[in-house]
Amino acid sequence: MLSVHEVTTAYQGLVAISAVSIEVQKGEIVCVAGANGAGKSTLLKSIAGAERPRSGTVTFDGKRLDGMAQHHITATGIAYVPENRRLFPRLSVRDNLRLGSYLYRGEADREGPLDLVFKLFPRLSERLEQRAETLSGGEQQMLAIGRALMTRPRLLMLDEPSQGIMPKLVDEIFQAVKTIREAGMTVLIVEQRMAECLEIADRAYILQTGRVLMQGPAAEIRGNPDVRKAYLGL
Amino acid sequence: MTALLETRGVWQRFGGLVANSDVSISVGRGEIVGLIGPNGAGKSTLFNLIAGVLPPTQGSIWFDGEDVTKLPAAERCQRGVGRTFQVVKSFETMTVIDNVIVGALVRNTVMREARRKAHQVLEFTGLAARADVLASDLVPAEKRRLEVARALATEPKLLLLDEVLTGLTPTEAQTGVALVRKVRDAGITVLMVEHVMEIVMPLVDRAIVLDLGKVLVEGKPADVVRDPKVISAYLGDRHAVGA
Amino acid sequence: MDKNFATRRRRDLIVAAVLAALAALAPLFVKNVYIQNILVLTLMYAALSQSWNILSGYCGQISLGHALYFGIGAYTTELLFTKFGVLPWFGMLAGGVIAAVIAMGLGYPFFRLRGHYFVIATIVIAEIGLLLFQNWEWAGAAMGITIPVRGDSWLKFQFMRSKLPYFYFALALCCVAWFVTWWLEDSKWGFWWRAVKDNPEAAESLGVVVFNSKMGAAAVSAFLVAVGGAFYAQFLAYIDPESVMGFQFSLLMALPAVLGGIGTLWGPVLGAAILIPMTELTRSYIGGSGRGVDLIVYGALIVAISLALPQGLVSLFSRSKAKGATR
Amino acid sequence: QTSEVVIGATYPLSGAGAQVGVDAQRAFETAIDIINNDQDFDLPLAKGVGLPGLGGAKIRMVYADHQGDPQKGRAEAERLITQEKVCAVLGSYQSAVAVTVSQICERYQVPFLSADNSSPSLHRRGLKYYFRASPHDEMFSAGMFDFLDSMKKKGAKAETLALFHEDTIFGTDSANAQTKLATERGYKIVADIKYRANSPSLSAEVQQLKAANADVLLPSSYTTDGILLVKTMAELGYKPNAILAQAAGFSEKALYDAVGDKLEGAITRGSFSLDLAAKRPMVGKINDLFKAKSGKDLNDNTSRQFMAMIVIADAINRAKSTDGEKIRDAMAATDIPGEQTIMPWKRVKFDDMGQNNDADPVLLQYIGGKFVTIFPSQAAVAEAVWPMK
Amino acid sequence: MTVETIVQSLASGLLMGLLYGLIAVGLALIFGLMDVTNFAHGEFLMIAMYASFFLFTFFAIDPLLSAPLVAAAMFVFGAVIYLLVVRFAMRAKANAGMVQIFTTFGLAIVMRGLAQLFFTPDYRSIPQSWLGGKTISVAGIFLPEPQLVGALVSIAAFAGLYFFIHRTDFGRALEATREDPGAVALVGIDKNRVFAFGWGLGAALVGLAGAIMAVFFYIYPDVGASFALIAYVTVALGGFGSVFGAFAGGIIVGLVEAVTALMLPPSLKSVGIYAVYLLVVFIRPRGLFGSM
Ligand SMILES: Nc1ncnc2c1ncn2[C@@H]1O[C@H](COP(=O)(O)OP(=O)(O)OP(=O)(O)O)[C@@H](O)[C@H]1O
Ligand SMILES: Nc1ncnc2c1ncn2[C@@H]1O[C@H](COP(=O)(O)OP(=O)(O)OP(=O)(O)O)[C@@H](O)[C@H]1O
Ligand SMILES: [Mg+2]
Ligand SMILES: [Mg+2]
Repeated sequence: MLSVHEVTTAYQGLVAISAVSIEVQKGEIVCVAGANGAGKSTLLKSIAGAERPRSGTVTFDGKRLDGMAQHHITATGIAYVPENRRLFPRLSVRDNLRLGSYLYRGEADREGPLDLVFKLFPRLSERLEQRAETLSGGEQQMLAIGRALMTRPRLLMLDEPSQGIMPKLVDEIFQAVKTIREAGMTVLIVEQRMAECLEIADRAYILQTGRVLMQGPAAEIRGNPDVRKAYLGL
Repeated sequence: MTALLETRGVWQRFGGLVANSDVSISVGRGEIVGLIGPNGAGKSTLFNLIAGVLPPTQGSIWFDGEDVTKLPAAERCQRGVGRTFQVVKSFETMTVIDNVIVGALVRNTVMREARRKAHQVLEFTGLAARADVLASDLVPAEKRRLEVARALATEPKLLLLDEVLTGLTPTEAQTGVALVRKVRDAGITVLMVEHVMEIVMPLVDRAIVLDLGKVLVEGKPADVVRDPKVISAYLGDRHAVGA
Repeated sequence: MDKNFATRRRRDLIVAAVLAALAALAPLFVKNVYIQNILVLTLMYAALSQSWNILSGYCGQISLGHALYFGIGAYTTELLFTKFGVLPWFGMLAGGVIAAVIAMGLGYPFFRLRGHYFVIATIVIAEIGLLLFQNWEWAGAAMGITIPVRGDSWLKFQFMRSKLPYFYFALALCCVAWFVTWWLEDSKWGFWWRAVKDNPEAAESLGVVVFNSKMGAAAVSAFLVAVGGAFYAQFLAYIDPESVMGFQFSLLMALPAVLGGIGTLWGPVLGAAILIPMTELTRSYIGGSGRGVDLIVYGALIVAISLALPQGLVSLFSRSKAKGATR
Repeated sequence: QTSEVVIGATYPLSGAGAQVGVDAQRAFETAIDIINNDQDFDLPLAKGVGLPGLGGAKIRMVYADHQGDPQKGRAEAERLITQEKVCAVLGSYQSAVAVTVSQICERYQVPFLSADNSSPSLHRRGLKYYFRASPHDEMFSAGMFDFLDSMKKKGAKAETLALFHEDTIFGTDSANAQTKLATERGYKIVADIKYRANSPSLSAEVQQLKAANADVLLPSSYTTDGILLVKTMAELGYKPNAILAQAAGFSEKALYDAVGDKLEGAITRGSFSLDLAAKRPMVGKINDLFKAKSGKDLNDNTSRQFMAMIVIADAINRAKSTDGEKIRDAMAATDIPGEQTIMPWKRVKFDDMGQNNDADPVLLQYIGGKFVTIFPSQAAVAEAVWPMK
Repeated sequence: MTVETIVQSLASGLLMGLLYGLIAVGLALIFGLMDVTNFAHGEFLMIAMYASFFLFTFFAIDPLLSAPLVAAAMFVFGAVIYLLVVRFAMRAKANAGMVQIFTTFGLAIVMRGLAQLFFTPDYRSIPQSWLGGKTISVAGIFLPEPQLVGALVSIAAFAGLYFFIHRTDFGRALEATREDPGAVALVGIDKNRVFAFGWGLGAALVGLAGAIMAVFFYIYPDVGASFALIAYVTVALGGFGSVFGAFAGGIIVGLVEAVTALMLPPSLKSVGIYAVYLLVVFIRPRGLFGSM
């Protein structure tokens, strides 16, 4: 479904990822892990069009994405939840969610996915009128994922969704990811909490200093002694 | 000797929402105390009250034996309250070292000394290599470390850490944990908010759990994680098994 | 430790000294009074903009009302001189002090305001000042004040024909404003200002008293601008409200810093060096047609520089230097 | 011998006053055409080519834009003198700018001929190189009050006055002169309204005028405010008994194009009257020349600018030199009889302050879409209609 | 001072206030809601007035009729200005505010220069139009028709803008783009399209104001300067982010001006407006109804 081929992206001359290739099949949950600054976020940005790759190709359902404007990429069915969430701070929770369905504003029932969002994060339904900027850290993360779901993506990309989330909810979020997959979406997820993430993921990639260090089925990666030592803290 | 920090019956309301209700906690000198609790429990709000960003709707805050409820944030910093922000607030157009110098100036009015202090802190926090980079060019984890460095440069007696160890791989987190210990060994009291139990629990001397703005439980970490109220409100079942 | 930093500071100082020395020699080569006039104006606007930059560039409180302080400097000096015979040198200091006091007095209410609310408040207060002077009979109202020129005198700081004394004063003022900025940049105040500009809440948490920082910046900035105003009044030997307190001065103080690089040490000087000659030359050499072509050229250049170099002309220099440069 | 004489003129050529500056350029060009070419007018230098005193040298103008700013005016005057080597400077419309421009001319000993500034303070500063051929506001105001006196004598209602003036040098000077004369001659000022130039609205001001309901309204306003004043008066149902304007906007075509229908019978002072063409045909012809360039009739400003050029050229011709001091001396010796001007003046002759006291103002009344001279009697072609319709 | 004078003053002030509102409504969108500083607002008005003037002189279309045409033309003009110039001013990372101020300031100068070049600095006005010079008098109180129509258009324009911002998705997209132009792409919004439309709409509203103004005001290249500052104060007084605030701001400005002129010399009447602005923001730092 998504194929990233030899993508290199740089910030003002500084190469952040070089010749990274990954594949995501329809209906999969794929996890990308790696140390700080390994280039995980950069990889997601390059797919989502937030950064322009210097070279390489990104294909989604046979369509070339690299070079496409970011909002067009969103329209092709890729939702991206960035690390810093990027909510609309002074707009209400309701408006943030509504804007998620902006692409479907012509439709009579444009807010179909809202049920799913409220099912996943009931807290949001209690806070509809609150400004996004006054939500607690965890609530903001819920809203960011919720807003992304409102765009009715076929591929959902999450950058460290568990960051700042309480333990109970971390589990819920990973459960939510499973639910989301069951609802027919594909998920590409960047996580530091590899242990939890690998439990739900089908496959995983490990990045190190801008390159793919390792890849394979989740179970296999989890069993790898190097990984256990370096990334799972075991 | 009295506790370093005490909150006495502190309330904070935002319109109809009660973010802190009747919170009375105390932090002793040289402790590392963990402040945990569900998202939206009011932890960051309590930090804001202690640091003086907001005046509490009701109640008083005592620091180092004095009532500081009415003092503005800058004054509290001068008295020894250092804090980080959960949503990082770096000085984006300044370099890393300059960010830290701002903090160092509280106790070092001579520039040369402030600069030396800032460099020390950067060494201490492992940011020395990034000293001349603009804060805006740091990755999020580094920005959080910068928050810590800046606060440390003010030579606080009490350091409030709001989720500074998130987004780290377990290995990296261990470095962070060591850093916090080092801070405490330097004689600084630490009150920290953190959601990753694997990190907090071994680190803290004591844990306070907030829920719905109230203190739910308080005690040794090992006891707290076993508390059924904490498990149901915060940890979830998995941790109940693990603990 | 920190060699780079110390080297850079020293380098700035040496460059400034060399430039100032070269400038001081300029009159040996530039005999043409028209060009001399442009040089005086360039130096004056460089000084004004450097001063404006302290409050608006470093401390981030964008003021588009600095014409108020300029006018206060001019009026204080000339009212004291024409009404009480006080020498302009004292008037200049008095004007500076009064402006600084007013700036701090206004600071109490103003510094609570943020963003556009603050900018508009500064515009509006300068406009009120203008209207009051326009209607203040004792201060000459619309008729202004004509400064009696009675021959060359350093005491009275007035010179019939030669521009050189004005030139050297403007140069000195420019050097002072630059040096004050240079000095404050690496001081507690300089750091506080930049911190306040970037994030007041964080600054407060680090012991910075945001309000006092702003007050300090406002006082220094207003004082220097008022001295500039006093200079301008002596230079022109005639003042009226519009020609020393008009909105265009507020813009002309901000513009060099913005085009040169706001909140930087060299921005205002660089900006003034390009902008003021450009303003004067376009008007002089294409303004005579009466077709507005000079406006089109002038405006288009401002648009072009703003868009091409949003960080100001200084970014041309810092970019060529090692990347990851400090500022 | 020089084949070319360069004269400088500094005017607002961009910004709010640009219209006057641009019209001034056309007026100067008209005069230069007449001087440089052989034309059959009874004006100094019209016949023959160029300036005979300088071997037929021709005049070339250099214009400088001062944008209404005294500092820029000064810089431009200095540039004209030192760079362009002009031997005389003309200007400058705004009186504030004339202050600094004339100072510079004094320093460089180059004559400044003030074509159209009317502030009385200008010639009283002891400047040797300052000249003004046309009347200043006190003379104009005196003319206006002479007229009022004569109307009163005829039994017309003209007891109470309302002053309406902008908050600039021009407006203030004019109002001061009028206030002084009114007190001296026993008129009662029932409203003295100072307003901010180029205000977006004048309704509050007009209401006060309306409430005062004076016998005569004396506005001192430029075109923009003049248009707005008249429109607002109509909107608020205020029809003054009589309007007696201190020229400025009230002698501009643009104002009458906009609100002429509401100004039937309005009176303005002026230095110029097209009626003179009946007596002095060349006035009509020169007006045609000017109209061909600008599309407008000569008015109060452009006629004075035209004359300034003739006067300065005449002095240079007599000085037989482009030396500033010699031209100054020639200027001081100027004596052009009224018939050799296009103005209703007695003659052009400067007193020791450089002011021409023989420039009599006229009063014009706007009747049937054009101006007719109604005062003083020797120039008048019609009786004043009073009150205005 | 008679009762009649006071009533007339207040009536005139109210009408003038609605007119100030009309002039400010476009700015309320661009500056107030989109948070882009537009120092060329007065020049937009000037262009619109000229458009109205030339449509009248060459095609004898009454300003009232040509208002929609002018608005449409101004829409295109505003969008083009955004796409060609302002868009790039918004890319600045630091000091975006200053870059916007001076880019639009430069633009204002260019527009004045072009107006002088093409239209000459002559003062123009439309002498005869349907409304020009007409006035209604009720019990001795005069209400000029152009201003009355201006007031109605003003109310309609504000109501329209209010509806647009609060009831349409586009309005919400506009606010979101202001909040974080880099983030709207996450929900599939093209920020340039939204902002170009916003600028177009803002300019179209100025177009309406220009058409009404042309009926009774003079026109020349610098005419915008008379209104620019009042328009900024109106928007700020009402509060950034609030359409209703700008509307209320306009009315307050008009009334305050009228009342000040009753009490102080008229040359100081703007001092009243400025003082009220300062007073309001000292008490409420976000203006009367502002949310930002
Ligand atoms: N905006 C930027 N400007 C300059 N360099 C950047 C920028 N963003 C990232 N980098 C650099 O690119 C590299 C990769 O960063 P990236 O954010 O992709 O890492 P990451 O794996 O997501 O790390 P983290 O776990 O901290 O989120 C880092 O070395 C970082 O310094
Ligand atoms: N300024 C405000 N206005 C209104 N509500 C607020 C404001 N600040 C915080 N809140 C609300 O108060 C509650 C407590 O917020 P707080 O940020 O203290 O939570 P927290 O415990 O730090 O949560 P997290 O772990 O997610 O960061 C939240 O429900 C939040 O939405
Ligand atoms: Mg990342
Ligand atoms: Mg928090």
